Amino acid sequence: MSAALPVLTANDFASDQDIRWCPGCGDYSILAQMKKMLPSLGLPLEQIVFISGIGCSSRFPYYMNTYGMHSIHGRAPALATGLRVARPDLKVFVITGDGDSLSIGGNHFIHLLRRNVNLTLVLFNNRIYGLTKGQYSPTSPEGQVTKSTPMGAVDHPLNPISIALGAEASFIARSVDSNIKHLAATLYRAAQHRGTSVVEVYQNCNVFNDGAFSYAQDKATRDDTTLELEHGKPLIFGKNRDKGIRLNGLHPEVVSLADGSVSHDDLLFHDEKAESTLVHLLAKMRHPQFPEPIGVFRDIEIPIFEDQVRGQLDSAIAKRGAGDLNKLFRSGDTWEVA
Amino acid sequence: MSAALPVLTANDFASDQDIRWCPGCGDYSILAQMKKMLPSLGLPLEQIVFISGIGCSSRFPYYMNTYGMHSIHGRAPALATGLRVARPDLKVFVITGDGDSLSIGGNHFIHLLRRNVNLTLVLFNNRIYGLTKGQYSPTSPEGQVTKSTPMGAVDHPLNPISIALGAEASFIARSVDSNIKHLAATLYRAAQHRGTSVVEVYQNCNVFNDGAFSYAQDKATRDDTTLELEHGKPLIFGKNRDKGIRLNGLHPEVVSLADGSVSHDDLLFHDEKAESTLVHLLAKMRHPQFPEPIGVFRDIEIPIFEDQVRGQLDSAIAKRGAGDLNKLFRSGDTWEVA
Amino acid sequence: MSTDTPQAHAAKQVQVVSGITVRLAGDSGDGMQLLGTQLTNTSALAGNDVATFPDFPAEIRAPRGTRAGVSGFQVQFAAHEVHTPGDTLDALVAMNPAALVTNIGDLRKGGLLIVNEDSFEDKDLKLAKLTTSPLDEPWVENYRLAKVPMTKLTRTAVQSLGLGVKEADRCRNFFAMGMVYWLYGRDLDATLRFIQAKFSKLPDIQEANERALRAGWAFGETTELFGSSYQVEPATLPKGTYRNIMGNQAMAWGLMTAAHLSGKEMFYGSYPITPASDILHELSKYKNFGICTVQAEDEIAAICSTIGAAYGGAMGVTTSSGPGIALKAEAMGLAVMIELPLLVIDVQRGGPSTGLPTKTEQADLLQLLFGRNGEAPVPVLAARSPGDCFDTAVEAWRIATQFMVPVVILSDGYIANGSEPWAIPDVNSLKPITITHPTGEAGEKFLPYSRDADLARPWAIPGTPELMHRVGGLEKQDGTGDVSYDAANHEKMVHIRAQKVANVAKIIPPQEVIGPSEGELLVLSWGGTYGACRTAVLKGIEEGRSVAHCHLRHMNPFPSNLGQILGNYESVLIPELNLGQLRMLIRAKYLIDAVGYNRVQGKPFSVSELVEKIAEMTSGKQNMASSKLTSRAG
Amino acid sequence: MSTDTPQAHAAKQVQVVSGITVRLAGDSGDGMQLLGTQLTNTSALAGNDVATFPDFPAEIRAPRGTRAGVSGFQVQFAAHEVHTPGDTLDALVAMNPAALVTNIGDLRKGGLLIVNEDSFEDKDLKLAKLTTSPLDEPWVENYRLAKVPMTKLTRTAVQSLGLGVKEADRCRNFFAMGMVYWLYGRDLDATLRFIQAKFSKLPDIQEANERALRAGWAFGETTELFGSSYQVEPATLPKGTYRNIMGNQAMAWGLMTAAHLSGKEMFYGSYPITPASDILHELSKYKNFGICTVQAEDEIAAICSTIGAAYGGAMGVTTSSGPGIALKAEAMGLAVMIELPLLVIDVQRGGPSTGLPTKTEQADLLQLLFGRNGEAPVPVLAARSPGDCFDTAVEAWRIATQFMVPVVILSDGYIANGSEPWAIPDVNSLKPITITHPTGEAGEKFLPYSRDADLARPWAIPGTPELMHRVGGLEKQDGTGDVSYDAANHEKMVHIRAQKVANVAKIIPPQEVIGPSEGELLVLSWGGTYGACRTAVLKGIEEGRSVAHCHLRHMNPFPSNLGQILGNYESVLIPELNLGQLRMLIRAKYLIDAVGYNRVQGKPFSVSELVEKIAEMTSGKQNMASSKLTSRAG
Ligand SMILES: Cc1ncc(C[n+]2csc(CCOP(=O)(O)OP(=O)(O)O)c2C)c(N)n1
Ligand SMILES: Cc1ncc(C[n+]2csc(CCOP(=O)(O)OP(=O)(O)O)c2C)c(N)n1
Ligand code: SF4
Ligand code: SF4
Ligand SMILES: [Mg+2]
Ligand SMILES: [Mg+2]
Repeated sequence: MSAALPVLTANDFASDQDIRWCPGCGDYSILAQMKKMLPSLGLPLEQIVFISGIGCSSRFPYYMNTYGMHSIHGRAPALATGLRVARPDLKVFVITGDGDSLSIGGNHFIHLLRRNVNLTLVLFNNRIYGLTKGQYSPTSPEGQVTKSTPMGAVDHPLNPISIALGAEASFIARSVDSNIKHLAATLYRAAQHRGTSVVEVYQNCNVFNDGAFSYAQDKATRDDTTLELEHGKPLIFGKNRDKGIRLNGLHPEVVSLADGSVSHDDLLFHDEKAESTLVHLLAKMRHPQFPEPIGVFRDIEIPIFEDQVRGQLDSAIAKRGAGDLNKLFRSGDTWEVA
Repeated sequence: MSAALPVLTANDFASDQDIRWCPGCGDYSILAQMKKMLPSLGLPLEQIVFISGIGCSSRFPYYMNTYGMHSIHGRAPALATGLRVARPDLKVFVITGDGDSLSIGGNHFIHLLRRNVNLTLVLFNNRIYGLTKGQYSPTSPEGQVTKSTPMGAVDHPLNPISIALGAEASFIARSVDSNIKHLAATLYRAAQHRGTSVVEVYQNCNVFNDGAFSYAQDKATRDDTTLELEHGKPLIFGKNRDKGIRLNGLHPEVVSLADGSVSHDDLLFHDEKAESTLVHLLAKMRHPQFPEPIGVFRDIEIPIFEDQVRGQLDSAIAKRGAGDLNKLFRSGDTWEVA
Repeated sequence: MSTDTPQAHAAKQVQVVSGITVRLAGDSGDGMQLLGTQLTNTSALAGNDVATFPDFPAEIRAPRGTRAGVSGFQVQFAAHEVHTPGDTLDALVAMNPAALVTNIGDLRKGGLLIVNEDSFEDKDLKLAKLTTSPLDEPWVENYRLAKVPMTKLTRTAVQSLGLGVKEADRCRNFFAMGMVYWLYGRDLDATLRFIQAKFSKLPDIQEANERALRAGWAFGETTELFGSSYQVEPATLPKGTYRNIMGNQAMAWGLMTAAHLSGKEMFYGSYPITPASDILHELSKYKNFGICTVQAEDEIAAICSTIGAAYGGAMGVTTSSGPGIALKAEAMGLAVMIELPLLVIDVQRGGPSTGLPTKTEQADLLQLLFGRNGEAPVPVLAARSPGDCFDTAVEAWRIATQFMVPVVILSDGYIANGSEPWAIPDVNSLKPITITHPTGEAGEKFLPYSRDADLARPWAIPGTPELMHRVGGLEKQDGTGDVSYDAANHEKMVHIRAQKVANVAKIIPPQEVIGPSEGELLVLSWGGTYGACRTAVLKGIEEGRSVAHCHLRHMNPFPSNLGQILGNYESVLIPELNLGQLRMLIRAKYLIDAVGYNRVQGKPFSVSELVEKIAEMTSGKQNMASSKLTSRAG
Repeated sequence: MSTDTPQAHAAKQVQVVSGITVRLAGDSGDGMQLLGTQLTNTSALAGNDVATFPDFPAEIRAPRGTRAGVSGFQVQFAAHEVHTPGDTLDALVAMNPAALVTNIGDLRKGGLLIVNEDSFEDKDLKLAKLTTSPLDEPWVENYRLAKVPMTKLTRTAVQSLGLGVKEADRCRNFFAMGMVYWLYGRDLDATLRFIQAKFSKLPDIQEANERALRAGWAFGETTELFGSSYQVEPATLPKGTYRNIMGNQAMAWGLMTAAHLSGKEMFYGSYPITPASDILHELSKYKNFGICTVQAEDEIAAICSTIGAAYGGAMGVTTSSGPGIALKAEAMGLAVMIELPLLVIDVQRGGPSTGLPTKTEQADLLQLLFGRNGEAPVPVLAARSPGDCFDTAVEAWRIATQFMVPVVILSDGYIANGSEPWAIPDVNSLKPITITHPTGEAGEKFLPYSRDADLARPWAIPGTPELMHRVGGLEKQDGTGDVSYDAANHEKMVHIRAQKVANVAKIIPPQEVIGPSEGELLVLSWGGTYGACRTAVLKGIEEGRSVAHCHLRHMNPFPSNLGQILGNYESVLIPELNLGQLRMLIRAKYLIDAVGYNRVQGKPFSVSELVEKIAEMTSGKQNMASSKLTSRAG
């Protein structure tokens, strides 16, 4: 980061490539918000790398005037891990789809999180395989009729937040493609986090799964169907902010704030630093029984992988001195032939 | 299951193969308890299939006088899924290690659980790679010194129970190799479950990771370091059953029952059918801060994959009649050349 | 147009031609694939032989009007046998400027160029990255240009229905279709039936599309734009009931038939990937045929679940394309070791890596033969055309079960999405596939790795009393199947596995050759290049050249008479859509200096380039050639 | 014993012999590997040339005393150059009955057989599945049997230290060692130093082991059991400082040296697998050399993390064995497409599938060459001996960076675990590996797929201003690297990638041949069979046969003079531990009828079988042969 850095704009982040998503695809909005957010990080273009797998969403890096790699299906987290260990000076984003990250790439996703590599992973969840033209994905709801499930999907869908939490991710968030302010703010928060930040974005695939998230996208309904998490604040939602979430034992319940019988203090308060049980409970709040939380579920600071890997190098050098090959080769039993 | 089934004994389940684990390995005990438990299922030998991946633990099928497959590293859940869909009449066990199931096989593990295939998976957790002679595994604690981590492991370990819960497993349990009665009972409960039952077994690798679970294995300490879960009962532990777990908000805390100031009713009660938040909370109780729960964390009934897959075949036949290839080939536009 | 050319431009004149190649090109949203399929079916119903080549963009919906968004569908229909969709176009229908500029290169000089002139406005040109209209370019003179205001005419035709502009304009493609149908004397009935079925729930749209189709026909009849219409007589195909079939569909149906013939349930584990996914989609439809399809979490799980099912006694099938096949390598090795029957189908696409997902190629042959650790041979078959996928699937399963071995089928994107008329077999008359599972006797030791005459081991399935046994990836002791680290045993087992695969040659029908049984040149081909090679060789023979064609289905093992055949020609030419993979195998095995003709452009060979190559390698004097040969053999 | 044989059995007689082959065999708990390593080092320190072959059970700890639990370590040390650990044994030390019966087959008639007679009790026999003691069998007469009560003697030696029986008995192996040292006139010093270092924290154990070692030596000197002791003079090796080195260690050190020579940080992503894991273990030790090792979650993540690091500008290395390499196939294709330097190292083991994890084989060659979808060529190098792993690693990285291409190194279980004296290079005198990363100019369009004279593209790394670019697995447009579906471009890129790999031949040193430069027979070999082939050919030449040896390091591309060399011999014999993989490549490329000598037994060739084969294929009359050759060339 040079001191004399020119101030960048969203446009500076646009590459010269034609964008090849279907008209109306939610991916456009995520791209736009990313470009809008990036200048606020104050990083020059060359310090940023986007790594993706395969899928519609994974074409993202081509559209960014940064370094980037459109890798192979499901493996972006592994590629990014190697890059970050080799180059901890770079800002790395992983772009992935619900199939890319949770079907073929599920294992790398978990291991990325347990290592807590310092990067931001944006999971474009459209609950469908877009690029391969409409098969069900691990986030497709049971019963979903697709090309590969003409009588409906039978597997229980995976919840990306639950999986991330199962792997003890240090930063977990959710946003919605069309909720652009919220999205930009969430991406910004994620980019600020030290460690792996996972952002699930509800993304509309208007060709193969149109309206999968309409409840959370439509301006008319979204205030009642989503709940914006705010650190330290009680869980309140609704167009008139007249509903809240209260804890009953280990169970959340929706309560009305309209008649004043329940006060804010009775409600569950959000705490991004809380032990994971709160996050778990938030992850389990699903539409239509509950409003779905959006925003930052969790943001805790724990050691990052590449710091520790490289830290061991440093402490080895501190302890044993920088390695000397000639010395190493001649250590132990040697003999001379004259 | 024929009516005139001879009553089998543990010995009937032993194959003619020499057992090739290190003397003193915890695997022996798990094998013994499995053999002891199996007759109680009332199934003939030929109805049972053991499928494993690769690892010390994965040699298990060779020692069972049933059908079996020692497959490839990490893939046993996928093999077993295919087998169960093709042959729902068979009783299937998957035998796997911590590396096999959570490192290379992590993705299949999750997907097995979300599908809820009807089988029992026994995860031999020795927190090490045994067969390849002592590298760290995904369950090795941070800082563990192994052949591949001479300065200590740096990744945060995965908790098998948390991962299973993240994938919304319908049956989750834990036991300990040396706690043989508990182990046999837990395996029995798992085998009775309809759906995927996961049993994590703390297993001692006395060669490469001796004593990793000594706190839970030693008769002297185990009553204080483990807590036997009982459905519908309060969480009580300790040699004199004088300690309990109480809920404080969303947090468990250890309380003394010795002075009578806390009554059983104040304690957290175990409920195998509870919403997952309780399971989450139990999974997070780790030694030495907490006693580690053993027994059945969760046992809920949800549809199983192969029932649904095959159910679609049945309902397709019911709706459209059994398929007729000659008819199919002649449907749509055809023409005659005479 | 294969042999004849139009002679005069008198209106309403009908010219009889032996064949026509036409390409419909437009934006991917314009429904070109649908039109193409209709034209194909209608032509087939008219008794022509047909072959097709759909070519669509890699993107789901590339931006409208751009070059990247152009979707094309080519059909050749003829009064004689055709093996390819045709090299050069007799007619091109271009719905917009992007479609015109990206396709005009394939239109023959003097060919008919029909454009929707309403879509050549400035904004359309700009989307196609053009500054001036190509219709104003001098080179347009090379073609017979028909500028048709399709948009306007369609709007007029559907006006009274009160549709919105967008909906009205969507009917344009049927207007174009109507013109094409008039031009080639095609019957509207089948397409009208199709419209009725497809839009039965939207009566307005149905009516509009019907009107557009009829309006197109009427326009063709009325206008002076087209010199003449053309008539293509029915081809004389072998007797039977025919339908049009696509490659992936034929593969799926072949698999279903193999399952039926062997009395097996089919377990199909797959993971979507272009261009193989349609096999998954097709099979998923037929649950009432007892087909279990599982979309696995990845390709590794797909093949592993299939192996699990095979262990249980099911017919296990997995499909993918190159990158996914690479992921299956380790599990294929397991299947080789545990000797279970299984089908692994690779619908090849352009590589390496993600490559060109929607393009065709033949560059996975060596991967399938050798892409596993250790000596892990498997039989490999390659389908040659859409309909041939059916037969190949049945034969592959026959081999897999007789020899207890995983078998590979190679298809490719060209075959998979292409279509051709298919003589529908009577399933009841097909030879059954006989499979026996052993049963056990108490007290007798079961030997899971004992061998029959073919070296196959018994397929003992769980649930069978007394046959309990364990299989796995470690080396097996001969007979018992126990784990064995013994040196001599390992070598023996390696040889048994190799010999078992070699034994397949015993049941492979002798390799056939078309053309002279000895001579100057043998064209040796495999897979989807069949059509182009066959057509080119026939042309060569027609021209009096000493050339023959040998097309392989069996890539491993080779038919046992192949070496003998190769020895009968002075040169061997191996055209492949790769850098010479079969060529390497042939050279290594038979030590002949086979010549390669290799293109790696993501598209099939053109017949003409092969004709040229054949000309280059033959003297053109058949008699001299054969006398030369005699002296060489003497 | 290579050339001489013992002559008389007078006590304390010293016989001078040119070389000795001895194997130490016992239970895997008996520390045979440790003994073997000590004997090797001591012999090397004595100036002998040495080669070793450790052979241990697949199980971690197979049950004590069983045949499955036997662990062996073979050493050949000699006064001349040795290339193999020896075919037949001059002496066998067997610590128990299981070790005796599983190893006796390799002891030459008249060889020395030393057993611990205390471990031939009934329970020991039972564990070895024997009913009677082999020491009572008539065939024992074939050998010079020395029954030594090692357990008792060791207990006596350490008695005064008051150790428990178990601990005392653990010193047995050093007692045996002491005897062996006496027998071959080896110095105790190095081993005493080793014991001191190893047991410095357990003074009692240290003392006990020292005593046992000395007691063994004293026993040898005192007893009448051994006819004589033997003396092996120092070999005349090239001048320099030597150490003993194992293959996996040499590979690790070679990688570290390559990193150093190129001024690169090394990123090493791997997943444990036998027999490659020791490279991971070795590299993990050297964090103060700036080596980042990451044990990934699987082999796919291992190679992918490596590619990510390579994109970032690091030296990326990944290692595995056959099954794990299979899993890396798809990602290797990506590396081919994005053209980054990278090393993929396969330490081969017995296959297919899980196969024989602890045994050696050469059957992954074709997998590494062809096991990827599409045309995805990479350079492939093979190491020939433990020490050669060092040079191969350095050369491979040189190629990878000069040509911007992933490079494969083949090693095998035999090389990986074997050891030999290694002339330690002075790192400062090695040729640097020059790597440049481009820098950018504002306003200039950067072309990430532009080419230098070798066809390498620029290695532009993130963080460099103005060079922002995107890479990926889709086909790239020549120059710009943008995604391109263009037909001609695809073909061009396929050819560029192939030509780039072919260009490597330009910098490969000309292939060398040992023996006559033309003649009857050329033995063409690769990889770990080097030692056996070299020794056999030298023997053939000694016998006056017209035979030469050509050993390949470069499996792809071949050295450019290889074809010419092959043409200089009447026959070519290709010995391989597979079913003929190099043979196929040679036949295909050079159209010569190369003959294979193939064994797939999980173990290296013996020299004698190759000697025999060479004899079979040569006339034994060198002069006649070369005259024949002359006429043939004429
Ligand atoms: C190894 C491999 N398997 C399969 C594919 C085919 N494929 C490409 S993208 C994709 C899934 C895309 O779904 P998702 O990740 O949800 O991304 P989306 O297109 O919906 O954004 C698949 C199966 C591939 N390219 N590579
Ligand atoms: C594809 C592949 N990669 C790696 C290996 C080597 N390998 C065998 S077992 C194993 C790990 C064993 O650890 P775990 O699963 O914990 O089983 P344990 O031996 O501890 O019971 C590894 C890495 C292999 N056999 N196959
Ligand atoms: S298919 Fe769906 S996800 Fe893909 S670009 Fe089109 S709308 Fe977007
Ligand atoms: S290495 Fe460990 S896990 Fe493996 S058999 Fe030995 S003690 Fe058991
Ligand atoms: Mg998706
Ligand atoms: Mg383990």
